Amino acid sequence: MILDKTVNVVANEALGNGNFLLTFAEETIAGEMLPGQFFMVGMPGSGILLRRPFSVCGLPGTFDDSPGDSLQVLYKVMGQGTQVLSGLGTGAALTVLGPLGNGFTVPGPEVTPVFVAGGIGSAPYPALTRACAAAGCPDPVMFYGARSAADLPLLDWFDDHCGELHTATEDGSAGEQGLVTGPLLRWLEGRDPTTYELIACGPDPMLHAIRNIAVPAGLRCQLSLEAHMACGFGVCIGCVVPTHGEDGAVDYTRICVDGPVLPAEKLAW
Amino acid sequence: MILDKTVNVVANEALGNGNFLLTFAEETIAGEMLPGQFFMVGMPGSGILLRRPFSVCGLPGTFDDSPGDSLQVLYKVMGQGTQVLSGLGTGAALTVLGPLGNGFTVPGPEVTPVFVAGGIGSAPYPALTRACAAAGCPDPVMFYGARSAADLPLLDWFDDHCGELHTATEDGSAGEQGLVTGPLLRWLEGRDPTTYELIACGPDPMLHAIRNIAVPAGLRCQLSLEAHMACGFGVCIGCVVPTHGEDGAVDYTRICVDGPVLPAEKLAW
Amino acid sequence: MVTPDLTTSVAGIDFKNPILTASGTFGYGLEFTDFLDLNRLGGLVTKGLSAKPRKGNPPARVVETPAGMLNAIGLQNIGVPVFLEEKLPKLRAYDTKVIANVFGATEVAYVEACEMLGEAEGVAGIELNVSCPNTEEGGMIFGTDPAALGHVIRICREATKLPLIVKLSPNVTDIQLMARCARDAGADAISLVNTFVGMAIDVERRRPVLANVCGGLSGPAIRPLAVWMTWQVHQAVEIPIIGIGGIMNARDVVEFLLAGASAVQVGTASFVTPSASANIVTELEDWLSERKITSVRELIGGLELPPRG
Amino acid sequence: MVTPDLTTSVAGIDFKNPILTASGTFGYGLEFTDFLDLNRLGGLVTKGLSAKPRKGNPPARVVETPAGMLNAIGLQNIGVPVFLEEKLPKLRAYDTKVIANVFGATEVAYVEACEMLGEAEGVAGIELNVSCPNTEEGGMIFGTDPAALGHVIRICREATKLPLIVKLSPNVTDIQLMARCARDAGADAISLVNTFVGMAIDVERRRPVLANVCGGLSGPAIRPLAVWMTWQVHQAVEIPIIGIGGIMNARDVVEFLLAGASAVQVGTASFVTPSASANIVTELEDWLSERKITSVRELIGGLELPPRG
Ligand SMILES: Cc1cc2nc3c(=O)[nH]c(=O)nc-3n(C[C@H](O)[C@H](O)[C@H](O)COP(=O)(O)OP(=O)(O)OC[C@H]3O[C@@H](n4cnc5c(N)ncnc54)[C@H](O)[C@@H]3O)c2cc1C
Ligand SMILES: Cc1cc2nc3c(=O)[nH]c(=O)nc-3n(C[C@H](O)[C@H](O)[C@H](O)COP(=O)(O)OP(=O)(O)OC[C@H]3O[C@@H](n4cnc5c(N)ncnc54)[C@H](O)[C@@H]3O)c2cc1C
Ligand SMILES: Cc1cc2nc3c(=O)[nH]c(=O)nc-3n(C[C@H](O)[C@H](O)[C@H](O)COP(=O)(O)O)c2cc1C
Ligand SMILES: Cc1cc2nc3c(=O)[nH]c(=O)nc-3n(C[C@H](O)[C@H](O)[C@H](O)COP(=O)(O)O)c2cc1C
Ligand code: FES
Ligand code: FES
Repeated sequence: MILDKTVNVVANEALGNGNFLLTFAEETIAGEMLPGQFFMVGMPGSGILLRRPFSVCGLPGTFDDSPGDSLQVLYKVMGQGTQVLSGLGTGAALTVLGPLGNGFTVPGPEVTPVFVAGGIGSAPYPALTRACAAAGCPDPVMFYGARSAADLPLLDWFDDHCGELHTATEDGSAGEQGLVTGPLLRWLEGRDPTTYELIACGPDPMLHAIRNIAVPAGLRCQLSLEAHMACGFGVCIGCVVPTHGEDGAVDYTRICVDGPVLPAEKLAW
Repeated sequence: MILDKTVNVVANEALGNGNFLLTFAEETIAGEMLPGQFFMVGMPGSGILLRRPFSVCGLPGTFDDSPGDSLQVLYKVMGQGTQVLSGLGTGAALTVLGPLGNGFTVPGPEVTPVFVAGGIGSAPYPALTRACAAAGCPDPVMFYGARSAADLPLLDWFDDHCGELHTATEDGSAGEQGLVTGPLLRWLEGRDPTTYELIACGPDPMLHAIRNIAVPAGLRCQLSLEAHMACGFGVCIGCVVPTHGEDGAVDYTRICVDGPVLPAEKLAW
Repeated sequence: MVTPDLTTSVAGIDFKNPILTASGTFGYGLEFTDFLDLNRLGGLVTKGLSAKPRKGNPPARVVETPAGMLNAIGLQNIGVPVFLEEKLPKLRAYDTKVIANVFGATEVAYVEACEMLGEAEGVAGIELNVSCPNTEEGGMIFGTDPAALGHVIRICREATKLPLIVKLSPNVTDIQLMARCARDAGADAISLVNTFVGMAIDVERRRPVLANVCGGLSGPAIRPLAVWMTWQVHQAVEIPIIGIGGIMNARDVVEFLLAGASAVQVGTASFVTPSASANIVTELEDWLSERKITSVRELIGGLELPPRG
Repeated sequence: MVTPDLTTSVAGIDFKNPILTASGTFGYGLEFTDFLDLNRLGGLVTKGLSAKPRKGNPPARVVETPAGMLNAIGLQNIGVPVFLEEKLPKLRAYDTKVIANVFGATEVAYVEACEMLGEAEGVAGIELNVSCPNTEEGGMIFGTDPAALGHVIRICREATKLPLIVKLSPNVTDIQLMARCARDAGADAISLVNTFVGMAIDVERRRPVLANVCGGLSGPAIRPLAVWMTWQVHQAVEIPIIGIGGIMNARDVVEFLLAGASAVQVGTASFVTPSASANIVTELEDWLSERKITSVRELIGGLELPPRG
C-alpha cells in the first residue's frame, strides 16, 4: 500500500559538492519499503508544483548511527527542487509518497552482487547492500565512478561494506582515470557469469554502456532507471521508457510502477 | 534613494490571532526612512512572485528593547504571502525595497495628532508617535478599533505612549462596543479644529467613514491608503486611487509614490 | 450546522457533488483506491479512450514549468474494448458517475469509439476530447476549426444516446464561437479547458525537453485563463459547463462555479496529492458551511459585475 | 576568458545586447535610475503611448496569480507630446536604444501617434501594440483579426520612417497566420507575446478582483506558451523576432533565443526586482562565457529538433 505522509526533516547533512544525505522518520513506510524503491518528495510552501522522485538510500538499520524507523535519501542538487531541498533544516516539513516502484531483485545466496554506480547513482546501494547481506549473498563488488572525487558520496561507507571497491573518475582525482566501465570490463573478463549479477544505477549514458556490455554477453543485469515523473504512481504515463513488447514492437513501460528497476534485456533504447 | 536589500529576519514575534511583529536590520534604509513610508517585502524561494507592501512600524529607537539599526513591520496573516512570512524563523532571508512612498506629514508643535487605527492599521503609528514627540507635538490621542480584543496588537505600547487611548471593538471584547468612529465623534464634538489633525489608517470602510467626517467639516485629515501593488515604486500604475484632478475630472493617483498618505479632501472615492 | 447540499447536474447527469476528476490525470480511477474513497467523488473522467489501444509518444513526456507542467503523453490508452472488459466492471462497484473521455484520429474513429461504448452499464456520459494538442491525429483540427468541431459532434451525437459533453480547446481566438458551435451541433454540456500548447527547452542540449517538441500546459498557471474562458462561455451558451484548469482547493472550485460552471474537474492536482479530489470535496463542504451557504447551486454563475462607470 | 559578443540587431536597429525591457513594466525608463545603469541595457520600450494622454481603468488594476499576475491598467499614459517633451530629452543622455510603444483607439489614432513621433531624435523604433486586451479601444480587434491587423500596420508603415516592430497578441488560434500578416503588411520585426486574457475572482465578494473584469496574464506562468509561439513564428516568417513572456533570468533568455528570438524583453521581472533587466545582462554574459560561446548570435534559432521516429 502506497502511503502519503507529512514528515519532518531529522537531518540534512551536506556531503560536499552539492551532495546531501537527508534523514526523516516514517515508521509505516519504513516497514514496507524495499531497496530500489523510491519516494515522491514534495516541498510544501516552496512554490514547486510536482514532487520529486528519490530512491531510498537507507532503511532502518542501514546506517549504524541512525534512529530506528529513520529513512535516508542521498541526493545531489541538480535544479530548483533539489536546491530547495538542500536549504531545509531540521524540523522542516516534507510530503512523502511511498513506497513506490518495484525495487531490486536481491540475487540468490551464491551470487555476487556487482554494483555499478555513477555519481549520485550510488543512492540505492546502502539499503541494497544490507538486503544482500541478509539474503546471504557474497559481499558485493562495487564499481563507483563519477566526474571527480567530490562526487563519490558515501565512499567510506561502501569501502567498509563492500567486498571490493573499484573507483574511477573522469578527472583522475580518485581511483582510476576514466569511466567506470574500464575497471568493470577488466573484472568481468573470463569470469563465470553464473557467479554474479550486474546491478547498475547512474546517468543514462552509463546505463547504456552497461546494457551494451551485459545484453550481448547474456549477463544477468538489473538497471535502475530515471525519468521525468509527474505522479510516481502510474497514472500520468509520463515516465515511460521504450521496451521490447510481446509482439516484437516497441512498448512504452512506466518506470514508476514497472520499474525503476528493469532487466537490461527488456530495454529498447 | 530607494534601496533593494537582502536582509535576515532578526525576530518574528507572534502577537496572537495572526498578528506578528517582524524585526530586521538594514542601516541604510533605516537611516532614510520616515513614518508612514513602506517597504516591498519579497520572500525568495517561496514561489510567491510579487513582493508585498508593509508600512514601517518601528524605526531605530521606536521600540526601547530593539537593537540600533533595526526596523519593525507589524503584519497580520491575510493570504498566501503573509502566511509564508509568518512561518519564517530567525535568519531567514527577505528582500526589502525601500523607503517607498511619501510618509506622514508630522503635525506642527501646537497640534495634537489624532490617530485613528483599524486593526492592523495601527502598524505605522509607533514610528509616527516617536516622530510627533520629536517634533514637539502634544501627546497623540489614539482611537483604536478592531473586530475584537485579539486584533488590537501593541495596545500596551500605545497605552504607554499616547496621551489618550480610546478603544472600540465590534464584539465588545475590549473598550466600547461598536465602531471606532463612535468615540471619535464624541471626542471631536465642540473641539477647535485648529488644535488637532486627524490621521487614519485601516480598512477602506473605516477610511471612508473618517473622510466623511473630516471633509464636510473641513478638518485636517491625512489618510494612509492601501491598494494591490505590483511594483511599489511607481511604474506599473497598478495601485491607483481616484482623486480630484485639477480640471475637476477624476484623476488616478498612484498610492505607492504619491501616497500612501493623502489628504482626505483629495480623494474622489 | 446544516450540511450544505452539494448536488449538481450537468447534461442530465446527477452528481452528488461538483467535483470530478479530469481525463488523463486519474487513470481509470482504480489506481487511486489506495488514496481515497471513490464514492466521495461527484464523478470521474477516464483517461482519453480510442477505439483501438494507442502507444503514445516517446519520452520525455512531462516537464514542470512555473506553477504548471507540460505533457505530451500522446494519448496512450488501453482502448475502449479493454476498458469495457477490465476496468468498467470494477468501477461499477462504486457510487460515483463514470464519464468516458473519447477521441479519435479521424471522424470515423470518433464514431467507432462512441458506438463501442454504446449504452454500457456504468458509463454515465461521454466527454469528447476535441482539443488534445499532442498528436497530429489527436483532434487539434476538430478543436480549433468551428466547422470541423460542429461536424464531429454531430456524427457522435448520432452514434450514441449517452449524454455528450464536449471538451473545448483553449487555443482559439474566440471561445464563445466554439461553444456556440458545440451547442448547435448537439452537445449537452461543455467542459473546458483542455491544455494550452507550450514548449520548454533544455538550454544545455539546445533541444525541446519533450520528445514531441510541444506539450499541453496544465496546473495553477492556467487557472486565470480557464476561469475567464468559463465566464465567456457562460455568457455565450445556456447549456451547462464543467470548469477545468489548475484547481487545487475549494477556493479555486468556487471561482469556477461563480464564473458559471455547474461542476469542475480536478486535474494536475491529483499528481501532486493523490487524494486531492476527495480532499477538495471535504474542503468545499466546510467552505460552504462556514459561510452558511446551503446549496452549491447558489454559487453557479453567481459572479456579480461591478457597475460600469 | 574572452568576453562574449552580445550584440544583436532587430529591424535594422543595432542593440549592444539582446536584453530590452517590456512596455508597461519599465515606465519611461527614468524611474529606474536608482536601481540600474540604463546604459547596460540593449534597449528599453516605453509604456504604451497614445496621441493623447489616457487615464486608464479604475482600480483594482493588478492581482497576483500562480507564478504570474493579471493587469488591467487600461493603458494609462502621458501621451506622445509629453513623452517627447519631458522624457525623451532625458533619455537621450543614455547609450541605449529607446523604442516607443504605440497604440490608438482607432486607426486614425495609431497614425496620429506614429506621425507625432516623426523621426524624433533618440527614438530608435516604434513597437505597435495591437494586442492589448484591456480596453475596447485598446486594439484587441487589430490583434486578433488578420485583416484589421494588416490594415493598421500598413497605414502606420506609411506614417513613419522609423523601424516598425509589431507586437502580437497570443490570444489567437493561429499565431503563424498573424505573423505572416504582419510581415506582409510591412513589419520590420515581430515582438511577442503580449499578455493572455484572464480573470481572477474574489470568492468572498463574488466579484472579479479587477474592476475591468478581465486582465492580461504575464509572468513566468506564461513562459512555456510564449516560447512555443516564438518558435512557431520563427518557422513562419524570416523577419526578426523579439521574444517576451515570463523572463526572469539568463536561462530564460536563452530559451527564447534558441526558439528563434533575436532579442528579448523583460517585463514583470522588473516589478519583482527593479534591477532585473541589468542583472540579466550580466548573467547572460557569464552564462555564455562559462560555456565558451563567443557570440549570442550562435544561439538565435539554434533549437535542434529530435529525429522524428
Ligand atoms: C526513480 C528515481 C529515483 C531517483 N533517485 C534519486 C536519488 O536517490 N538521488 C538523487 O539525487 N536523484 C534521484 N533521482 C533524480 C532526481 O529525481 C532529480 O535529480 C530531481 O528530480 C531533479 O529535480 P530538480 O527540481 O532539482 O531539477 P530540475 O531540473 O529543476 O527539475 C525540473 C524537472 O525535471 C525533472 N528532472 C530533472 N532531472 C531529472 C532526472 N535526472 N530524472 C528525472 N527527472 C528529472 C524533475 O523531476 C522536474 O520535473 C531519481 C529519479 C528517479 C526517476
Ligand atoms: C502601503 C501599504 C502598506 C501596508 N502596510 C501593512 C502593514 O503594515 N501591515 C499589514 O499587515 N498589512 C499592510 N498592508 C497590507 C498588506 O500588503 C496585505 O495584507 C498583503 O499584501 C496581503 O498579502 P497576502 O499574500 O497575505 O494576501 P493575498 O490575499 O494572498 O494577496 C494576494 C494579492 O492581493 C494583494 N492584497 C491583498 N490584500 C491587500 C490589501 N489589503 N492591500 C493591498 N494589497 C492587497 C497582495 O499584495 C497580493 O497581490 C499594506 C498595504 C499597503 C498598500
Ligand atoms: C498528463 C496529462 C494527461 C492528460 N490527458 C488527457 C486526455 O487523455 N484527454 C483529455 O481530454 N484531457 C487530458 N488532459 C487534460 C486534463 O484533463 C485537463 O483538461 C487539464 O490538465 C487542465 O486541468 P488541470 O490544470 O487541473 O490539470 C491531460 C492532462 C495531463 C496533465
Ligand atoms: C502592468 C503591465 C502593463 C503593461 N502595459 C503594456 C503596454 O502599455 N503596452 C504593451 O504593448 N504591453 C504592455 N504590457 C505587456 C508587457 O509588455 C509584456 O508583453 C507582458 O507583460 C509579458 O511579459 P512578462 O511576462 O515578462 O511580463 C504590460 C504588462 C504589464 C504586466
Ligand atoms: S510518473 Fe506518472 S506514470 Fe510514472
Ligand atoms: S505599485 Fe506599481 S505604480 Fe504603484
